[in-house]
This record gives sequence, structure tokens and C-alpha cells, in this order.
Amino acid sequence: MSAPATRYSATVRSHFRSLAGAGDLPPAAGAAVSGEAVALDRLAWVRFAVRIDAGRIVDCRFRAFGCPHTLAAASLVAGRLRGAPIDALPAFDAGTLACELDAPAEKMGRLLVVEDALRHLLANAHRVQ
Amino acid sequence: MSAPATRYSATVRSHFRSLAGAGDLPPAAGAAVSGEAVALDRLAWVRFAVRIDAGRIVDCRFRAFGCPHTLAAASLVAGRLRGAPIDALPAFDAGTLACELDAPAEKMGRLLVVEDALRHLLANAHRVQ
Amino acid sequence: MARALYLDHAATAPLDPRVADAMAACLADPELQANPASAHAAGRAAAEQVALARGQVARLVNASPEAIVFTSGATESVNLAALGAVRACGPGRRHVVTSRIEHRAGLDACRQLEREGHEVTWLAPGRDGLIRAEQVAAALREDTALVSLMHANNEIGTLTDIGAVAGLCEARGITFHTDAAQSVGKVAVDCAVPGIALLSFCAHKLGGPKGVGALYVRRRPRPQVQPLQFGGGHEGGLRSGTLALHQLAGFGLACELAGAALGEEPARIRTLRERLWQQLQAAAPLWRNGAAEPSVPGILSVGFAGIEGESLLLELDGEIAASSGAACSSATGEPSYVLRSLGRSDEAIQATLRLSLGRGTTAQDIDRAASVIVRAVARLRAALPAGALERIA
Amino acid sequence: MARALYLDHAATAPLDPRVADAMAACLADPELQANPASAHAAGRAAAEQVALARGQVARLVNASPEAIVFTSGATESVNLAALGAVRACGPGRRHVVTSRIEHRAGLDACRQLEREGHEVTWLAPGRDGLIRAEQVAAALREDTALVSLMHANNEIGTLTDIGAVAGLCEARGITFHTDAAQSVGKVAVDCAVPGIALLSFCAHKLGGPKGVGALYVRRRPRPQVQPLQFGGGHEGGLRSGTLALHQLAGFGLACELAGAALGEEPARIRTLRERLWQQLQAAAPLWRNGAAEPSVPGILSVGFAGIEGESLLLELDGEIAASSGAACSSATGEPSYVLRSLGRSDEAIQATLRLSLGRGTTAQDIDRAASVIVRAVARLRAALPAGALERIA
Ligand SMILES: Cc1ncc(COP(=O)(O)O)c(C=O)c1O
Ligand SMILES: Cc1ncc(COP(=O)(O)O)c(C=O)c1O
Repeated sequence: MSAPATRYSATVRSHFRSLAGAGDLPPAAGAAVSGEAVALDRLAWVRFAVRIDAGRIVDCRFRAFGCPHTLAAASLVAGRLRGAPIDALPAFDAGTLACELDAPAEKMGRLLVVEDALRHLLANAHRVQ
Repeated sequence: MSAPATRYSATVRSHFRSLAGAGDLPPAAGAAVSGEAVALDRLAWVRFAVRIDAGRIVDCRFRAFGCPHTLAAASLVAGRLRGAPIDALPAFDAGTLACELDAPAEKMGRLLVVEDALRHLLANAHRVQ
Repeated sequence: MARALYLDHAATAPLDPRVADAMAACLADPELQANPASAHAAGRAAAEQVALARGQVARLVNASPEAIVFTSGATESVNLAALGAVRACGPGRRHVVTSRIEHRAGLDACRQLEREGHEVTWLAPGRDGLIRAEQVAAALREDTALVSLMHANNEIGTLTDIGAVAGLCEARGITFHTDAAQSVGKVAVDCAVPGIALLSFCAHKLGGPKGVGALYVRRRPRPQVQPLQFGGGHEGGLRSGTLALHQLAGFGLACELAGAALGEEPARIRTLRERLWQQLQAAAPLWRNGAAEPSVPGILSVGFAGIEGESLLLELDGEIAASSGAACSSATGEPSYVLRSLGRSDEAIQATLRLSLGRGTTAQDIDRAASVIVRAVARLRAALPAGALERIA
Repeated sequence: MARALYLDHAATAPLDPRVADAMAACLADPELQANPASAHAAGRAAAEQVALARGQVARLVNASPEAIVFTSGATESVNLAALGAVRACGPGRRHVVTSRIEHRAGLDACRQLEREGHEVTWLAPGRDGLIRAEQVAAALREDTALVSLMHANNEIGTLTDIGAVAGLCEARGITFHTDAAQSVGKVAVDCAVPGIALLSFCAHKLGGPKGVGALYVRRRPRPQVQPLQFGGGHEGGLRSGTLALHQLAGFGLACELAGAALGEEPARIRTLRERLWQQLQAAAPLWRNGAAEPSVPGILSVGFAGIEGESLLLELDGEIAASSGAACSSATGEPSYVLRSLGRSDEAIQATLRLSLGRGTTAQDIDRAASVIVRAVARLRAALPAGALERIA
């Protein structure tokens, strides 16, 4: 009568529990840039927003609709972006996210949405630069 | 894995337990007469033997192969014949036996064998008279 | 961690402790270990207990004990009824009427009948989840072999007017089967209603053990039914296999207890369900799947705008045990075809929670459940991108 | 009245008290009440216990857990195997090979296949009760879909050389099924023997609960099997229906215990059986049905000249619980077709007693049983008409 038991890694559980980085950017110095990707058929919708100041991402927030892996991936990415120099950003794609989150194969489609949102963010950020 | 539970009346159980009257006639005064009926397809084989003296059945014994109802019927008949005057014998047929023993309908075929053995006995007894 | 609040009684109800005790006693009794089919004293003792249980089960649905065929559960009962009744029909009757919202057992049995060359009319419910007798009347044909419609739906709790449907079938000499797994023991179910030929139910939805069920098979006229499994000829030849006395004893007692509770319990549960629905208004925008009435008392299917079902379940994990609309109806986890046939979008379906109440549910439980769910929904919504609340509904 | 000595283990074995305890604990545990198919924590806890039981069951027959499909008993397993494998075959393969001495489940399933238009070759045993691999070889055809032969016969205990038969089937790509309900847990049974595609067994013959069994379904190559009952898609789609954890837990533990006893127990039981046979010589003239070996250890089928079976059972009632040759093989009570196909007369068949030993049987029990039987036979024979001893044999 229910979904197959999906197991969640400690990383997923901890990000999901805190949803650290969820919300909007507080007002501050620097340029605000965002990137978003939606795929409702995959039940994923992710939006990143960063504030850039002096060549560095000084803040990063996300908003997301999605499964625990999607939310955890967005939260994880937001945390890693925060403080990173814009020309030496940590590299993320769906594969590395799946690996870090110990996500099952059927979650790849959703993690690709996170990857897409990030890609759009970076493209916008480089345009701002 | 087994036969349907056939229930046995107290009369059947008591005759079956004692098998009173089973065996051969002991030597004594008077004429020995017997009657027998066999129906192996019905798993019944009954033989009565009586000793007749002075117009009276002074002893009666039976031998039988058969189910508890068959054995009980033979034993019951033997007991009733013992001591009966030859011209006023108790009347028995399969129906009265079934009734006295509270036997289920499927046992009628076997009780008919008891009736037959008794009939042969009586025919022989009248011939001896 | 405290035990999660169990609101998944429609998936399975916890075993009634009195039933557990009776079963344990039966399992431990050296006098009750024989095969009820054996002729010796031990077998007869077991057979007597079987007869007792059969009487208890029969009584709950107002049937004679001889009309009860014991099975391994409602899945088997439903298959025996649907496959069995249709396969037993001559080639002249090749048509079956059922609905799109049957339990997977009924659905998949009828799909199998299609593969075997039968023609199936799949009735669609209204947006309220109800299948109406007029739809059945319109679907009946000269060559209709079987009408099979569930009594209470397991996902949304709505009730079909089986009396009306049975009457239609009775008038035309058509075999009518109803899957009453979700209604027996929850509301009054009466097999003597004219036209009910076959009725399926099981123990584990009403406080009894899993792995045992029953099919009511009307005595006069007796519908033709081809067995699913053949063998020693137990259960009037319809269902061979050694009877499991402890299972039947548990089923019997559970039926007796459920029957005794039918006076008060339905109203109590219905009140609790509506209290839950009221309290969940704090999580608006939300919607209810299926008509509030007619329904069995204990099932509430509710959808929350902007919510992803898996995340909601993880939010509730350890707090509330309930089923998700994303995967209510199968062991494999597909979106609910029941909600889909009510016209819901896939997004709305996956945002659905089926909360099902039972004998142990208290008002306190309901209040706690509502506050936990409202808090969980709020937390997830707080992270939504702008516009998502409107689009996922 | 003291309890009768139970010598009817082939009908059903008493539940092992350790299994009864484990099942009672499972029934009473509030943590284990959920549906194992549910995604919430309670459901996952139940699913973990199911996995544990599956492992225990698999280990006893040297199978991988994924190859075990849980059923409601051996009757269902045998039907699922025989009906399922043949129905799943294309129209090109319409031939089935089985024997006249299968359990009623196998026999009646194959009769059903005949009704469905399949052709069945019914192998007859020798007077020793054995079906030989050469007979199977001679019966195989181009269009043979299935060979289904039991491992141990339930009435006479003789064993078929299933390794040889499986090898023949393997070589020809034919699905081989064996009904091992009477051998699993009694002798070593190994599903990894090349050619075994399907193997049926159940819990209640080996100290587990009634109402649960298993079908081993080889993984590679996986035989095509059409389910008997359709639904949520449990058990790899082969057997839908809510899993009954307490039943599976009991089955699992019973398998583990039976496996642990396989070292010593078979020899002990076999020795007791032969001791019984020796002591029964005091009731000569008598005969033994089926070869003494190869056999499962616990079954002795013996006939007594001049004896009427029902009277013998009543003589023994309250003293010994055993099965009669008059009605070994059905719930309806017909003379044994197994003994008939060994060439026995109907008179000899009805004069037969099946005495089956089990874990609880002691040497003392055997001595008591023998003396009770010898006395009973003597008492009935004392009343026989002259000539009856010779004619009823
Ligand atoms: C309406 C309905 N029918 C059939 C079933 C199947 O019952 P069981 O689990 O006893 O096979 C269920 C429950 O799963 C149900 O809710
Ligand atoms: C050889 C054999 N096969 C099948 C069965 C049927 O088993 P169950 O009673 O579990 O359905 C039995 C026992 O009754 C048996 O001895």
C-alpha cells in the first residue's frame, strides 16, 4: 500500500532536517544573481540566489520543491557556494551530487534539475561579472 | 488427509468395546444352526450361529468382519436372539438396526448384510425345526 | 523516539491484543495441533474450532456458515470471485463490468480476464469518487457474466450503493461480486441483500491476522466458480489446502469483536475524521479526495498544495505512519490510478496523504496528528520557489 | 484420558513450541503490526523481518532469498507451479508429465490442465511405489511443457530420484517442478541441483504454522509462471497479497530449526520407524506399502490382513492418532489412489494404516504404539468369520 522504502543517507537527512540556506537573500552589499530550473514532471523545481561581492560569493540561498534528495542537494550546493571565489567555484554535477548524497539511481533525473539551476546561476553570474 | 469424522452412538461404542457374543458356540445340548452373509465390496461379512433347544434359542454367537456399526449390529442381534422362543423371535431389519444404533444413512448397505445373515439363519432354523 | 502515531489502518490494522492472545493460546495448545481434516480425535477437536470460527465470521456479514469459504486474504478472495466466476461461465457470457477504482486485486484480475479474451467495461467514477447504479445499468449486456464493484474504496473511503447494483444484477440473473475488504467490520454489511452472489473480505483490516480472508458464496442460487487452486477438495471444493486453525480462530474472534463494536464505533471514528479534516484547514490550500459521504468512517484522503509527497512522508517519518497518494495502491509504487480517475493531476496525486483511523485512534491522537502535519506542510512550503504553491495542486 | 500418541506427522506436524513462542511474540509486538509493503518506519521494520524469514527459508533448501515466493501452503505452491508454468507456455507446448501418485494438489491441478486442453502423461509407479527416471525419459516429447513429480510421497514415504529427472529436463530445456512438501526438513533438499526450476513446500509439515508455504522459482533461467492471483505485484509479481509476518517468521524459524536437526534427526527417526515395523510383525499377516528405501525417514504404511479400517481406527481412537488408507488423500474420504496404483486391492487399501513419526516421537512411543496396534488387530481378528483373514489382504 505504499512506496518502496527509500533509504536516506545521513547527509540527506541532516540537510533535509535543517534545510540550511533555504529562503531569500537578506539585503547586503554586492550584486544579487539567481538561477532556476523547473521540471514538474520530475517533481523538481530549484532556484539558487547568490550575492557577489569583490569576486566572491558572499551569500547563497535556495528555494526548492522536491523530494528529500532534491532539497538536500540544493542545500548542500548553497552551503558550498557560500564564500567561494567566483573564478574557482566548486564543480558540481548530478553525478557528484548523487555520490555525495548516496542517492539511488532513480534520483538522477531530479539531481539534474539541481545541476541545471546551478548552471543557469553560474551563467548569469558570469554575465554580471 | 483422513476420513470424515464419523460419530458413533453410545450403543455402537458399547457393543464395539465388548463385542459381546463374538466367537463360537460352546458345546451344549440342542441343535446348532448358522446363517452367513458376505459382501466384501461393502466391507461386511457376518455369520450368526445359534443353539436351539426345546423351541428356544438357548445361545447365539456371531463372527463378523466390518465397520463398527456392522460389528455392533451383529452383537446387538446376537444378544436379543439369546433366550428368544423360536416362534416369537424379535423382528430385525436394516432399518430397525440403523434406528437402534443411530447409524448414518451411508451405513445402510452394511446393515443389510447383517439383515441377510439373520434371514439365512432363520431360514435354516425353520428348516431344522 | 516515541512510536509513530499509526494512521494507516486501511493498509492494515494492528492486531487486536485479545485476538493476539487467542491466537497465541491456540498455537500453544497441544490439543489443537492436528489437521482439521483428520478423522482422529485430535483432528475432530481442530475441526470443531474451525466450525466455531466459521460461525463467527459468517455472523458478521449475516451469512450462513456454509456460505463462507476461507482463503488466504482478500486478494485471493477477489481473484477467486472474479477469475473463478467468469472462467466458470460458458463461452456465451464473455462480458464483465467493473470500475477503474477497484483495489489492484480486482483491477489486475479483470486485466487478466481481458488477456483471456473477455471484454471488460471499466466504469469511471465521478469527481466525487462514486460509481453509480445507473452507470452499471447502462453497461449491462446480454452476455454479461459478472459485475464486480468494491463496496468501500481503500484510498478515499467512498461507498458504492451495492444494494442498488445487486438489485440490478438480481433482476437480470447476473453474478454480482463486491470487494468489501474495507467495509466489513467498519459499517454493517449484509450478504442477504438480494443479488449479492459473492463478497470478499479479510481479517487484517478489522483487527485480525494477516494472511486469512473469506469469500462469501451464496448458497441459493449458487454461482458457478472455478477454483484458483485444486487439491483435496476442502471448502466445498472451492479452495483446497490445509486449514490454519490459529488464523481462522483469530479471524473469527476479530469478527466477533468488530461486530460488537459496530454500534458505537463508526460514529466515533467518523467524528474523529471530521475533526481531523477541520484541524487540517490550518494547512490550506488543501483539498479532500472523494465525497465526504457516503463513506466508511475511517478514511481521509487529503492533498496539500505545493507539497512533494516523498518529502512530506520523510517529514512525518517517526511521527505519523500514513500512506502516500504517490504509492497507495501497489507494492511497486506508481501514482494512484484511483486519484487519477477522479481527475486529479499527477502533481496533486503525489501531494496526497491517506490518513486512516482505527479502533485505537483517540481524539488526542487526532489533535497531535493535525498539528504535526500542519507544521510539516508549513516548513516545506517555507522553502518553495515563488509560484510553486499555485502550480502544484 | 491421556492424550493419544500422535503418529500423523505427515498430515501435519505439531507446531514446534519455540516457533509458537516466536509467533506469539510477533503477534504481540506493537512494532511489528504494519504492512510490510508500507514505506513508513513501521512498515520497514516489518519488511526487515520478512527479509530475515525469507533468508531462513531459502537456506534450508540452498536457494537464494530472491528465489523464494511465499504462498499460503504447499497446495497453492504446487498449483502455482503446475498451472502457472503450463498456462504461461505458448500453444506449442501442450504436454505435461506427472504421476498417478502425486498429492491431490498436483493430481487435481494436472486434471485441470487436461480440462484446459493440455495432454497429460500419467506415469504409474512400480509395485514398490517408485517412479523411475527412465519412465520420465520415455515420456518426454518435443512439446513437453512441464514435468511435475513429487519428491517424497505423502502416503508411503518413497523418494523419487529428482536429481536424475531434473538432469533429463535440464538437457531438454523442459521446466521441472517437484512437490517437496514431505521431504524438505526431513532429508537434505538442494534447489541448486541442475534442472530444478520449481520446488514446492510448506511450513506445517516441518514444525511451522499451517497456512504458509513457499515456491522456489529458479532465477536463471527463470521459468515463465502465470500467477494464480493478481494484485499489488508482491513477491516479484508472482503472488500478490499482503504478507503475514507472523506466519513467515514462524516458517523461517521452523526452517532454521529443521535445518539444524538434519544432522542427527533423520537417522533417529528412520531407526524408530524400522523398530516399529519389526514390532508390528507380531500382528502378522501384514504387509508394507512401498519400498522401505529410498524413503523419507518418518513414514510407514502398513496393511493388516483381515482388518476393516474404520474399526481399526475406532480401536485406536484416543490411543493413537494416525491416518487410514481408506481416506489418506482427500478431505472427502475415498480409498487411496496411491495404494491402488501400487496394485493393492480395495480390501487391502482399507486395511492400511499410515503411521508417521516426527521430532517428538520417542522409542517409548514406538513401543507403546506397536503394542496398542498389535492388541487392537488381535481383538478384531478374534471376531472374524473363518476364511476372512485370507480373503482380506
Ligand atoms: C479494497 C481491498 N481489496 C483487497 C485488498 C487485499 O487484501 P489482502 O491484503 O488481504 O490480500 C485490500 C487491502 O490490501 C483492499 O483494501
Ligand atoms: C506431498 C504434499 N503436497 C502438498 C501438500 C499440501 O500442503 P498444504 O496443506 O500446505 O496445502 C501436502 C500435505 O497436505 C503434501 O503431503
